[in-house]
Amino acid sequence: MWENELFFEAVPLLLEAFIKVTLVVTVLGTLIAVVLGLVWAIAVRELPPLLAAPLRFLVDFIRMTPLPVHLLVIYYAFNSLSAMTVGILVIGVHYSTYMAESYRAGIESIRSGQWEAATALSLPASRTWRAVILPQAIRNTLPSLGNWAIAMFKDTPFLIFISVPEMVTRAREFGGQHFTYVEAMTVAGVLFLLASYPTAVLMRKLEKKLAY
Amino acid sequence: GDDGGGEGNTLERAQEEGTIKIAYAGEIPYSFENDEGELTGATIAIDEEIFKALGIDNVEGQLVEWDALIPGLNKGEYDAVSAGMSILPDRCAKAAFAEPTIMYTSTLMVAEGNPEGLSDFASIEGTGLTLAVQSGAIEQGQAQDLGLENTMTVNSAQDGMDAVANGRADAFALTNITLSTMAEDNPDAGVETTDAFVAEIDGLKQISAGSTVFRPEDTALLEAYNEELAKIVGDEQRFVETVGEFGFTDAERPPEGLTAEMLCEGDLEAANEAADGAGGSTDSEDSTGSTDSTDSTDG
Amino acid sequence: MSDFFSGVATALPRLLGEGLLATLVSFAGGAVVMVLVAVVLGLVEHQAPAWLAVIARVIVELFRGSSLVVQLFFFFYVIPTLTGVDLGSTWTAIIALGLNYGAYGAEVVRGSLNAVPRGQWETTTALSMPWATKMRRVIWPQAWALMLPGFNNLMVMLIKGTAVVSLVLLSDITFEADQLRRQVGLWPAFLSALVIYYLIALVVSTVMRWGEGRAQRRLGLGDFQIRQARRDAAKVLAGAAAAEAGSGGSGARREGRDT
Amino acid sequence: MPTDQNPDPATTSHPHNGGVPRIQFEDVVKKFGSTTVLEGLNFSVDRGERVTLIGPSGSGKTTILRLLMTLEELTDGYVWVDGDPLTHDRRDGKRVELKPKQVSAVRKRIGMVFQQFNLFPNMTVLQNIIEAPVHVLGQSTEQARTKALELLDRVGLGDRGDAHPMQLSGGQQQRVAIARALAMDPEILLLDEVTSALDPELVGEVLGVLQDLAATTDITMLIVTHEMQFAQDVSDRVMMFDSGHIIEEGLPAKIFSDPDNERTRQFLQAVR
Amino acid sequence: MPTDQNPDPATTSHPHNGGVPRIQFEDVVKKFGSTTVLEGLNFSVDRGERVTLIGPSGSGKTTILRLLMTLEELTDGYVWVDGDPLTHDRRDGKRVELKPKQVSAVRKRIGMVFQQFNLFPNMTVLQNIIEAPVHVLGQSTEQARTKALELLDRVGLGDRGDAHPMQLSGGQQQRVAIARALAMDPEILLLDEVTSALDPELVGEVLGVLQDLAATTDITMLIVTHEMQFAQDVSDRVMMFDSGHIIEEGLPAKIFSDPDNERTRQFLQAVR
Ligand SMILES: Nc1ncnc2c1ncn2[C@@H]1O[C@H](COP(=O)(O)OP(=O)(O)OP(=O)(O)O)[C@@H](O)[C@H]1O
Ligand SMILES: Nc1ncnc2c1ncn2[C@@H]1O[C@H](COP(=O)(O)OP(=O)(O)OP(=O)(O)O)[C@@H](O)[C@H]1O
Ligand SMILES: [Mg+2]
Ligand SMILES: [Mg+2]
Repeated sequence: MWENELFFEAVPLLLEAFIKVTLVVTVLGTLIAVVLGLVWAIAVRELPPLLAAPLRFLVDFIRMTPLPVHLLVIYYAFNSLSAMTVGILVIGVHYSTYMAESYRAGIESIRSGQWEAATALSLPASRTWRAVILPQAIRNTLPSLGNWAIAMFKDTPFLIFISVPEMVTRAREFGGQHFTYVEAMTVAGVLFLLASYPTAVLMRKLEKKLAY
Repeated sequence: GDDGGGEGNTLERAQEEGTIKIAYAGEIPYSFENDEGELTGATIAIDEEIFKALGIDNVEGQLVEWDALIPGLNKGEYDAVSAGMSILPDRCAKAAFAEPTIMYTSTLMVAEGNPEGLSDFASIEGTGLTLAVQSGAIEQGQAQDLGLENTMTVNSAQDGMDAVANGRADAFALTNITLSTMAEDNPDAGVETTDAFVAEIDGLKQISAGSTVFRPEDTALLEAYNEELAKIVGDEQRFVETVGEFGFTDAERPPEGLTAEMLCEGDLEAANEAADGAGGSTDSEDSTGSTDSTDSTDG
Repeated sequence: MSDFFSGVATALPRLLGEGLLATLVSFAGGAVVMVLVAVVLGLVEHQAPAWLAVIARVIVELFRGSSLVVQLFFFFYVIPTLTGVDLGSTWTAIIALGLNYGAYGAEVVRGSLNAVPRGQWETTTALSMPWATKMRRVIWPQAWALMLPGFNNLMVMLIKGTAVVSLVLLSDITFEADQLRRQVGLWPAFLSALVIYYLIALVVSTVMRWGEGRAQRRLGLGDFQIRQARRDAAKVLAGAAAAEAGSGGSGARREGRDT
Repeated sequence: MPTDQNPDPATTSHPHNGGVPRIQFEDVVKKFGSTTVLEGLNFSVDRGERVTLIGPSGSGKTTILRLLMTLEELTDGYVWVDGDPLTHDRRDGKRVELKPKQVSAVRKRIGMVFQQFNLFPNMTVLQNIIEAPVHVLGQSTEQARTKALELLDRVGLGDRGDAHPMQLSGGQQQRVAIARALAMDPEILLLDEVTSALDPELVGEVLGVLQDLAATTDITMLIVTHEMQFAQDVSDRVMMFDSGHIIEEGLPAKIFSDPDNERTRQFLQAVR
Repeated sequence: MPTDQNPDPATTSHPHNGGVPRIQFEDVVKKFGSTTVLEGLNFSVDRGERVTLIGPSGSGKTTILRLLMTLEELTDGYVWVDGDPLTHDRRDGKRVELKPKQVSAVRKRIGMVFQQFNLFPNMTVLQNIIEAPVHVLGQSTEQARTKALELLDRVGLGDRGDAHPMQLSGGQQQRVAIARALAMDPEILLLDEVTSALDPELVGEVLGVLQDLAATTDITMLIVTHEMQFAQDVSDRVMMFDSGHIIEEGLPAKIFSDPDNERTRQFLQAVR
């Protein structure tokens, strides 16, 4: 049933996949999501309604449909991209739609008094965004962004659908070669827990620290 | 899902119900679903014929990722794997293989016109070209044993062809029948296949044959199956009648004397002998050590 | 273009047949388990004695800390091998989805209990209400209104989560679409699938919002509080609830125990 | 400190005789983490007495009411209600925590009205009022309802029983909250800045109700308020707090017009 | 209505001569959705005048200030500042909306202090004050800083320039907010219940600063407050509102001691 040998064999293998693929995807995907998310949030607010409406629909559509389908579509539609590239792009864009929501909430959480004070001082819109709203909004948003990054990290196994060799894909391969998933999947699960729990605790600390 | 692994009485149960559930890997021309949504293919055709003879008229299929075929079999999701799985020592340790059903040769799928002039594994060695292999297929292990550097793993034959077609890989190694059929079926894909070859490692032909897989405890089912199988494999005409429509010929018919046991034990010498007929001989004395590892990453 | 539509026409029956069935069964079953798990774990975390709350917390962290895909494999292959308990494909999908999102849901429940104003907890103490009366009559109706937006988000996540159940051998919409890709082409197969998913999510979300509105009107909540609740829900989903528990929740929690 | 009355309550539980104070704080200590808010506080309140607590922000007034309502845990010391222990009893000279059931029995004699009203938003006004009588005291719905309508009349809202709290003005909500507290027939009523959250215009109606209550019942009241006129009108005694200590106490007329303590004088000037 | 002054401002734009009122509301209509809050309101305020707006909750006082600050959109009518149109101009008898640039030019003459202070929490006190002078008026940082320190001195916070708003008490925050408004050198200052969010103890310090301001400058002030003593001390004129109409106006001494209108009398009684 349980073979220690297989367990110890799987550890370095999956650790390597974890560092070389899972982490890389998470970091690059987060970068994409953080930037695109802010773009969506501001664009939907500032664009004229005729442009904002379709953009909002697109963002909502992506957010409300499954990641595996997005991965498959983009993977097959753009042959020249490697599976890894597709994985990073798609997961980044997918999570940017969540982060856009976080940014939006962060912006909305700024009390109307702040906008009104800016108007009362006749600050121009650009200055209001840059000096008053965004510094507060991003501060409010950071913990949420961090938590989405953790969520993305836990969704990297979805890349199994396009065979990006991240940790769980490798675990399944390893299991396939040894005709049992017990040890490999245990290792994968434990590695996830080891990585995500401390990060989540850190995020909570950060959140407390950032609260005004 | 059904009840767990069972107590080895699967044959009885299947005969009673008239139905058996098998897993297939969706590989043309072995076992796949056609455009009408019917389960078909060479191994399916053989199995259906055998099961019918055993009084099991209905064969239900479940498409399963290659890696998951044997784990799923052992946890009782289905009763047999009909995917033309190669008989390999590692696998025999975990599951029960029927006697050889079809012989395998390998081929390389390459871009149209074979720009790199590839012919077999040896022609790739040292070139740095990217070779696609299918996860869990025997070519994956062979490529590894040969120390080929740039390999990428794909999940299905379709993915492998796509990889070659769009340049993600320079070649894709898989069984000859599979790839030849695919190349024929997709004349616009811009791919072709090389001549079939049998990989040679340490001077020994890596003879391989595929068969249907059962759970180790289902000995009754296995024996009954083998009995019926022998009637088909032992009869050239019947064999070709059964699998001919899928592009198989007498060349894929297992030679008399080749047994699952030989392949399970990794006794390539015996296999080589059986394949070459009574007089065939091989030059290597102790090859078992290297061939054991054909399909695994470990030693 | 006509190729596209004839492709869609070929694909739809299969997507809407077996595929949709597997997706909906996973979703509906998962949703029921999710809500049950969320309510039980959330209540235990918020109200039970410390040792029990810690156990609930550990369960929540286990499921939130690892990945749904890992959990699916675990329930499907590992647990049967180690324990002999085999749930089969459909139940595995339902249980794994339900536990995974239920763990997030527990945070929604806990966060909502925390968000019930402290004054409400204190008033129940001032009126000497026993625990059951307090929860049933005062706290839960208010917390329920606050947690619905969170459950709405989770339902949509759950629908999307069902797209991985082919890993435990269910032929859901995603699986069927991937099969159909070879037959009808990439776009007809996958666009149809995406639209189906979108419509399911839309319907579920609309129903949930209707429920939200009803619950909130019952409390006489204004738009502001509803927006607030939505925002809290999103935050909770992203795993941020714990921080609030430390500050706002402690008072309410102590309240909860001493009666 | 002028108020250190300390009539050693040595026996476990007094009979409810007239000589025992309604409320007695004995050596009460309250800490929040490392900050000490009350440090050995002693005072008592007689039956039917109305006592107003004044003092600067943070001086501990609210904390005292919350301790009585068992909304905060006593760090040390004792609180006696009619001679009965509230949360901790002295047995053989040792401080023993009481069981929740015992606490609840004594607590039922105490009602509280909060600054933020805290009506239950998921119930109508009437349901708010009958909730506790029915589910805590075990009265029949009919009985509780009759009483509730009486009380609503008394606070001038006889016709609003079916309204939802959110449909009422702040002043009306607070009057319902008073009725709700009274529905439990408390012997003691705690009022913590009950008009601070109201628009200035609405303060009067709430104070009116309370003045009426003071005039027509003999409920013991502990009042925290910034409404000095009201405090003067209604209370028998004023206690001035600073940093958790009683720095001056006496008749309202005296304290408000001619306090002895310099700090009291400053405070009253600032608040006016 | 006693105040229907209506000196037809027929020309497009007046020169800034002394005869033109500082602020003039002409037939101002303001609706929120279907509820009409102001319905053809007319009044004007002279240069240097201090006018206090009183009236029950919901009577439209805040709305008037917000319209002047362009925080709400005018539904109909005109607002003139020194004879210049604020958001809408009359051209050939037609009502024309102005461009944001034009609005901004007039709005710069108006400053506002809010009930909730609304300091920018991400900036220090000093940054709060110099933000607008630097980025709106184009002053150099040095220049704005010198001025800001002067203003901070004036509101009694000369040493708190590097503090963050959250480190200050409510009263201090409100004083910073006053300094911030003054840094723009406004001709008109709008004050909307600037002490309502403060603890009673802190009200005095803020009113003190405003009294000083009234005594030493000639800024035109529009004040909404519940502090009647302050209103009486500081204002030249009091306008009593009810449901968006001016129901009485006059000298504070008169209005507060002997109002003509019954509604005013009631209101003042309730508030006291
Ligand atoms: N839950 C708490 N945690 C920590 N400190 C607290 C808590 N509640 C009260 N305090 C502190 O206890 C002290 C007394 O608070 P309390 O609320 O009793 O004052 P108060 O006299 O009612 O003041 P106010 O007039 O502002 O209501 C204050 O210093 C306060 O900061
Ligand atoms: N944004 C808004 N949307 C809808 N109605 C509004 C809005 N702002 C104000 N009102 C309504 O306009 C009316 C006047 O409000 P306003 O705030 O001007 O009153 P006020 O005299 O300042 O009252 P208070 O003394 O309570 O501040 C009220 O009935 C209010 O409900
Ligand atoms: Mg207090
Ligand atoms: Mg107002």
